[in-house]
Amino acid sequence: MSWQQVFLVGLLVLPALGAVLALALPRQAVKVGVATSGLTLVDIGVLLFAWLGAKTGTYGWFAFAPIKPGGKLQGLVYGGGGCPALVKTGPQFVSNTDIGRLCYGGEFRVDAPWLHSIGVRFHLAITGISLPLLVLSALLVFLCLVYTVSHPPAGGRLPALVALVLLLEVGMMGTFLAADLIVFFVFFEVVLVPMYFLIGIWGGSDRKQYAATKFILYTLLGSAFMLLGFLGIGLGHGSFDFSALSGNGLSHRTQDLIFLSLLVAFGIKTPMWPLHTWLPDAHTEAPTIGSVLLAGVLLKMGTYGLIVIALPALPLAAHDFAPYLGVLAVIGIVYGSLVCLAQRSLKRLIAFSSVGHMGFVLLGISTLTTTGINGALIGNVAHGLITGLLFFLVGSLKDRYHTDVIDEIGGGAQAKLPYLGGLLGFTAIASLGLPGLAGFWGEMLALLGAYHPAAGLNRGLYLGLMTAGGIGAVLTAAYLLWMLLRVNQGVVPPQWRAVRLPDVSLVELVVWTPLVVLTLAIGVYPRIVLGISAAAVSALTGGSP
Amino acid sequence: MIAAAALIGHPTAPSYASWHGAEALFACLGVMAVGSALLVVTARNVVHAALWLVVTLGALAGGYLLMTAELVAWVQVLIYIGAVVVLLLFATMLTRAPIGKTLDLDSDNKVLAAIVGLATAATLVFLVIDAFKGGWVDVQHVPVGSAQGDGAAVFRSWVLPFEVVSVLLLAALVGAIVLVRKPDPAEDD
Amino acid sequence: MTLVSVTQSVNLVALLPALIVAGTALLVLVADLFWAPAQRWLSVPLSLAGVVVALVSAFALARATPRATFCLSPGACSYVEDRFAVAFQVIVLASTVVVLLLGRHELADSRLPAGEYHFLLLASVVGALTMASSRDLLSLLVSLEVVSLPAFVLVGLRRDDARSAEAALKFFLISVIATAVTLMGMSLVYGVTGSLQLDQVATALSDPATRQPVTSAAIVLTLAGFAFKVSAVPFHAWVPDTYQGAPVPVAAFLSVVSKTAGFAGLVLLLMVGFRPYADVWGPVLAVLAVLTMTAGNLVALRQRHAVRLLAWSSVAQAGYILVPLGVAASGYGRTNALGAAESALLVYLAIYAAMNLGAFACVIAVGRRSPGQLLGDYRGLASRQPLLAVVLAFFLAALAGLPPAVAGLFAKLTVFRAVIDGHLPWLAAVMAVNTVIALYYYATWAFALFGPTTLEPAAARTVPSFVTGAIAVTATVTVVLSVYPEWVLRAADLATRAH
Amino acid sequence: MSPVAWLVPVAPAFFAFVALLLGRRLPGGPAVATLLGTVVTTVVAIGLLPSAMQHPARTSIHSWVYTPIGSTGGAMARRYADYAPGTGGLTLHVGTSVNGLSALLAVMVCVVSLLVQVYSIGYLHGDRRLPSYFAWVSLFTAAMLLVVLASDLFELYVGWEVMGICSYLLVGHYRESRGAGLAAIKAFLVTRLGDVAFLFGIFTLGVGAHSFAIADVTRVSGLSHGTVVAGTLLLLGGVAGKSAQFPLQTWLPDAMAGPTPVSALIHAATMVAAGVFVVARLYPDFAASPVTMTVLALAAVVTMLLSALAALVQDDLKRVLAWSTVSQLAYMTAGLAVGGYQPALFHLLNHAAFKALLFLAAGSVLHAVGTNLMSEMGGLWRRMPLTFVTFLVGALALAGVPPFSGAFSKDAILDAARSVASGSRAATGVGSWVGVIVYAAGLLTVVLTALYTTRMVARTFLGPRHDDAALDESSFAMGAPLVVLAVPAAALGVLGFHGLLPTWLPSPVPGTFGVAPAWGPLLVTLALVAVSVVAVLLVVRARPGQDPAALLATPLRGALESGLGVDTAYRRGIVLPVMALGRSMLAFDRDVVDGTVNGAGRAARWAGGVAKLSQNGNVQLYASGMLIGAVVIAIVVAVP
Amino acid sequence: MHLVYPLVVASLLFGIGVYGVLARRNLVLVLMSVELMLNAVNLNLVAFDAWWRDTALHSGQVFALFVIVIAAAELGVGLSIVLSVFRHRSTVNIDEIDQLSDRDPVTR
Repeated sequence: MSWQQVFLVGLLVLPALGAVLALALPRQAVKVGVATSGLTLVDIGVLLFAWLGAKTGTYGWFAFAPIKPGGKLQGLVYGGGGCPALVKTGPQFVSNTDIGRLCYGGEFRVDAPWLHSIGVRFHLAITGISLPLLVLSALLVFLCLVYTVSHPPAGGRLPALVALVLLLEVGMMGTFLAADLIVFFVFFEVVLVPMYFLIGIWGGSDRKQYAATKFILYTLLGSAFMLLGFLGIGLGHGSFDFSALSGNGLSHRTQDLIFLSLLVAFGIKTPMWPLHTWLPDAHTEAPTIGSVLLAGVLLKMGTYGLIVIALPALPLAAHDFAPYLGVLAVIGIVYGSLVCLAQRSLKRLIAFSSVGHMGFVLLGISTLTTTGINGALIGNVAHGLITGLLFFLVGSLKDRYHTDVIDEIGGGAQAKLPYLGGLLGFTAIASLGLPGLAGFWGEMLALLGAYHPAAGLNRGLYLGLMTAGGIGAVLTAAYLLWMLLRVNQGVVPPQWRAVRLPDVSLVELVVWTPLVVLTLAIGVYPRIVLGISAAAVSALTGGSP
Repeated sequence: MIAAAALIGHPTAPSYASWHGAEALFACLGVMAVGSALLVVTARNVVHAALWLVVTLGALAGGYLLMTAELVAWVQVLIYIGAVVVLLLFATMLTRAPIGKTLDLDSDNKVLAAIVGLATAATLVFLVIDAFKGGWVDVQHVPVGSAQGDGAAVFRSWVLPFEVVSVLLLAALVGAIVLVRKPDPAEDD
Repeated sequence: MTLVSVTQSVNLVALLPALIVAGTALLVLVADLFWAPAQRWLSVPLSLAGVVVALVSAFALARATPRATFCLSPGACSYVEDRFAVAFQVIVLASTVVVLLLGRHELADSRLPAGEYHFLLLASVVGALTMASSRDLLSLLVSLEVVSLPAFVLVGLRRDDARSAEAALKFFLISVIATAVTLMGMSLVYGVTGSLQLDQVATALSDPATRQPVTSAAIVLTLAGFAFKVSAVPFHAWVPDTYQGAPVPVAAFLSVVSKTAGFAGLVLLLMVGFRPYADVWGPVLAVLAVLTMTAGNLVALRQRHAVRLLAWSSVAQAGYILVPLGVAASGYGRTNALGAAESALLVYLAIYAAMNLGAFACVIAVGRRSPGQLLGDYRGLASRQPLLAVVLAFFLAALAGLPPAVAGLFAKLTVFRAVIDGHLPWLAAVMAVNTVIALYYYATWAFALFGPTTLEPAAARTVPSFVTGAIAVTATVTVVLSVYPEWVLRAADLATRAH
Repeated sequence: MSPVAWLVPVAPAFFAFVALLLGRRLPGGPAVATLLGTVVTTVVAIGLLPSAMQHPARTSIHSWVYTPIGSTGGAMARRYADYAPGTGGLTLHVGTSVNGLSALLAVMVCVVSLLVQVYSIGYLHGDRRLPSYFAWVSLFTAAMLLVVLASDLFELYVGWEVMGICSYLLVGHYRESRGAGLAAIKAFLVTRLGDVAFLFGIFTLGVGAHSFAIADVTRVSGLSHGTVVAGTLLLLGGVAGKSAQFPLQTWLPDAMAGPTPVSALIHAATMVAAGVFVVARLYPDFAASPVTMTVLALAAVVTMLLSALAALVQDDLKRVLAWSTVSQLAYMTAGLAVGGYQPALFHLLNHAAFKALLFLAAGSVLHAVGTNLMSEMGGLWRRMPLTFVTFLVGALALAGVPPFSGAFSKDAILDAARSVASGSRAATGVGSWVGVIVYAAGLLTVVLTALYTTRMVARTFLGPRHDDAALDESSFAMGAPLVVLAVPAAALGVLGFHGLLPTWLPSPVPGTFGVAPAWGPLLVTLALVAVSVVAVLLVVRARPGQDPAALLATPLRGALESGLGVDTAYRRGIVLPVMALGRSMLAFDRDVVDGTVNGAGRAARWAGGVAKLSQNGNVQLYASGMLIGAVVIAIVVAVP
Repeated sequence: MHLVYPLVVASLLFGIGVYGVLARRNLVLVLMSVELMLNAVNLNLVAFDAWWRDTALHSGQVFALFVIVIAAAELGVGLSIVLSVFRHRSTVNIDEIDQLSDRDPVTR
């Protein structure tokens, strides 16, 4: 086992170990949680820099100076090794489609036999597409656990909470690491149970069990269809391995059928309109850290799966369904914004805003272009940071005001809580996709992708989608600013004047600062994400625009 | 008609219009069996029903004999008529069922039962006629199912079910006893 | 005519597992007569010993070449101890071990007669064992009866409880009627094929001339008794009432051992005897599977009684297990697809045995505190008996097919895989929706365990050691299969290559 | 200096954050930090001038970083492919480009911003939210400088939008006021609506040119005509939004809810100028699309007349200035549309100077009087002589009275329009009828401008005092910027002579009109101005203390005051329907979309309840079911 | 003899048995009806045995014998169950034995 592999497996082992330890040492549970999730973060950090180092500056974050062409491409995708033929031949490799496939090679990979009888291997790999999401997941879990130090959710039972969050981390890491359909599926499922209990036990109101049940049933429905799709792919390809995903061996009709089931599966998770209604309830009821992880990481699993599995495995169907996906995505954008305009509860508002934001991500994917998918990826990361932060902030507001109904807060939050209000303002502005902050790039690239969709797609339709998406962006700004007006601005209403509300605490500051900084950093310098992902995406799309 | 049967090479069946003696006899037995069976399920008196059952079973035993299944026929008489019906009568007594004529021996399920029963009978009749309408049992040439013949078959070919059935019988014995016996106070350990 | 020529030659080694269990049954029955009341619980270890030895012998047989005995001719044997049979027997025997462990305290609590209880239980197991090895209709039928008949008595063994008797009655009546239907079917099959040997039946059925309405009808009628055993809709209605009325260990036995026997018979009939008619019974099984899982899950949604819930859940699970057999409906007709289907059935059955018994074991453990077995009694179990709550939740997750109990997930996965391989996407979709419905009741139950308690905290009553043992065994098996399901996958693969 | 040009936008941005985070702890307050940043920037910007002036037509580009985002497909330019292997070459590319135009504008922005900040120290003395105020002002400046110096369209867009959000934040500075908040939202949303079109314009041009570098995009030969037309038309959306042109002009008057120095910043040097700047920066593209330019000209005509009329009747001093800004911007866009590249930019510079001056002076008045309403002012010239004098300078420049700056640039624009009207070929290809319309509207607007300017001065500073409360002239911090600004406001007109401007701002497109005073026409406009001024003064004298606008019919006044109802139309036509749609969508989501989900759940439960009915305990029913099942299945399979 | 004669008789008997099982209230009568069904099967088996001239195995007749034995055993256990039920409920009316069901407790 190379050291990279040790670190890679560590991403799963560390939180799992932490979960066990947290249960074994109930008094120190939170500390154990912070420590192990911190170690996991360090772990992925080491891998991140090793990965960047392996790319010797041709790719990655730091390219200030012109670079001579002819750098070794295969080294770019997976830090050494890999399948150069695949990348080199790019467009030619994929015959009648312009979707290629990812290359799963290199040192950042673990491939062990597992279920020989049905051809499943325990195959984990880091790719340019998964790396940003891995880092995001590790970071958010760590921050959530740190947040728990001073803000344990009502409901007690901290050891169980910490263990569940760490279990959640195992699932998230595993999902993004998986390079085998079945392994992916298993980890995808691992996430469900902890989140179910997180919402159901530590949730907010008497509707929490309803929300939790809705969450788990809805997502399980998706998972079941996902499994069917995976089996169809695996049996068609003769292998469940990601590197075999090519569309070979599946008839056009079969591809369509499978894509449809995967679209439902990933669409539910994303969530794609009209499969989104579990989300507002789950978010409204979930404890703060639950909402953060739900929005920050869980939703990304859907779009990630769509990108790394559905597109390469079902290229013909992807072309067939891309316009529908695009239309649903845009409906999600506009619809989410409109609903937000009329929303009374802050948490629900942000939940619906996720529908809109993920709509941009889906729109990016639906263009089947490098640009659009790059946009989807950076949109994923940005949404994770920004909406995660928004949920933190709204959770804190709710802690203080004991309500998240906008009219009950009644405005003046920024006067009452200058720092909290200021952060809310910042984050809302980031969320509306202001250029220079992280949220912009995803939206912009998705729209740019739609301006120039992949060959064979109906350009007229996509121009319409782009326009509608643009209007959605305006509406997004409208509801966020309208929310700020009613929450942050104005004078402090009488009922709150006499109440003393604490402003941002140290722990909160510590937790939120990384998110703010990253939002700014990615906004100013999107290469932080795109530098990692672009080569992989390019390989995936086979050089399609 | 099932083609495989033709391989055995029995003569082509004569038309249904020409009755042989065996057929006439079987027809009588059949009518008797079916008729008394109908009375079994319609009788308003449990004991009468049991007696009609005896008639049915007896008629069937006759039918078995006609088809040269001697052992089966005798076992039918001995076990069924001798043991089973007696057992049923005992049970009737023990459960203090009304011995006399009663009106409420039938449940509310009667109509449904009639429909299902008719459907079952009709389906089966249709199916067997459809499949075996040309079948001819050559009663004269069929080897006799004597005690020796059947016994040999059992011990030569059907030892396994025979052995397993012994477990069954023992279990039935033990089971019947244990159920009827009152709980032993000593078991309250 | 010498004795040798009159009787069949018997290969006793092939019969070893069944013989050992049968011997143990007799031994227990006899020993019980000599034991003082205080010693009667010794039946448990004695039976356990016998079953474990039988299990070992079964494993040993699995390694050897298949043995056939009770042969009419070299090719046509009534009893074949191949890997397929051993696979079912291992499931049966291993499950019996757990059931025996579960019964230890029930004997005292419900004042069951120990000797008879164990004798009947083991007698039923003998039927299950011979079922898997039988290769003719008569033996299958007799085995079926041997499984059922002691079970009637076992169900009714709580003699001071009216519901126990009622449960036994319902079980008995439905069973007898189902058997009669099966017999009608078998008689017609015999009429069509002229044989009771499965191989010869199959040969005869391959003849296109047998393609008659009566043949198809005969085949489906034959399945009735087995469908009853596996509790397939519409032969399922006895299940909830019987499980509820029976002593809980007996319900566990019915839901696993007896059901396994039913599946063994079903698979043998369909895959061996009626294989040429796969296009006929395939759709029937597919529809039955759909009905079974849907009805089971829907009614389970409305249950308040833990055992009844498990009963309906086991109906639903039976539906999932039937699904692979429905693959024959696709008309895809690939031999390897049917083989994969059979393998999937075995995998599901094995994992189902472990997880369902585990759930029953937990229910028994809880039932000692709240015999009412209402789901409300489970609220806040975690605050009283955290470990038990976690384990029960684990088993429920397994039944639902959710991580961390990956075993249950893999059980479903193999079934799905078989269906997709058999090109029946609609069946897979129905099952997918069903898993979601099922999740509702499993999840709400599991969730209640961790909710606030409604019972006032009483002195913690420990779980009896034997029940703990049963839980430990099932949990260990489920966990091991969660980490490395390959073992059971491989075993099922080997088993289905036997024929 | 151009290699360090990146400091120009970065320094104020950096110090904005310093002010925001450390504002209160800095000795001397947050203004120290932002002033430091602005000074640094100003120095660097001025440092850029000499070399830029030497070769004003040459754009020196310095790129720092490239981010691969994808590819435009097809035969793309490989220019940046080296930097983004594997992506096909579509990159985001961050850098600076300096030429005469950008250097000059950068200096203008820096100077105005510097003065506004100095002024704000006095104006906002005692305000509780100084750190954020100065931070946003500084960030605003940085964003505008980024727009000015950007070398890539996306980079430009970043600055463009950041300006939008800064305007939102600054307009909404008085957070307690709901009106300010609404005005801020309106400012942002209206401009954003235009910006979406702007973004799509960027897509069109960038994808068409296979590069988003401005240098590539402005190489028109590489673009198809359709692309250019579509791209520039879309860009116009953003221009109209930012520069408050018809039909997106409505946000600007409301934006007066912000602090007055902010108005000065927005109206003079930053946001509104950005629209005009972009047209100038991408002039090769715009000039290649007569359609776009015609549209621009027509929008400008409507805007200049409508807003001048609106300015005529306002009672709020700042709103008069706001409408006048809109009107003056329309001059610039009209100038650009008819090929008056240099005149328009000349007017941009002049306007920056005199409008900043006017706003700051007006702020000085408001600060002292405590009200925006001219009806409560009057006779202030005695109390605030410095303010009066400087304001008067600005007003004269605005009204176009020589030798003050505005006169020359406005006249140059009219001259260009007249040339087109009289048959000269416009570099932008617009027809001569466009020139006619622009010229006519321009002349009319000259009159209107003179009218409202005179009215404004008269109502504020002349006539009787309303009350005799003691009023003090503004502090040094506020007074000094007025004096400093008065100089360019008065004297920038000289640039029009001696051919300075043509040298500094060479047109990127051949055949544009230059700036050379044409005395004949100048006299005509001068006469118009003089008549107008005198007329107003006469009216004022005849009816002391009364509003000359009262001569207009009341309904007309009302209509003009509200900007001819455009606002109401938007409210009724867009805002209210959208909100109603939102509410109905919410109900739809709850009842239909989620209703389906919950309905499915309820249906399952209901089905379970129905199925449960058969489990009634009667074993005969069970047996019936079983036998029926068996028979039915048998029949089904038996029937072939 | 025509094969269909015994087969038709058996079918009718089976149908009558089915009716009896479903229609009779008294448990003993239900059991009698079950016997009718089983006897119908036996008639089939014997008839087929004769038809196939299954001399070597006598499968049909042997099967019939086993059915008789099984029926007897079942009946023994069945009657003891009936007695057990009777002991608790003092009735053998099948529709009164419905304590175990899915009916809601409220409606009972």
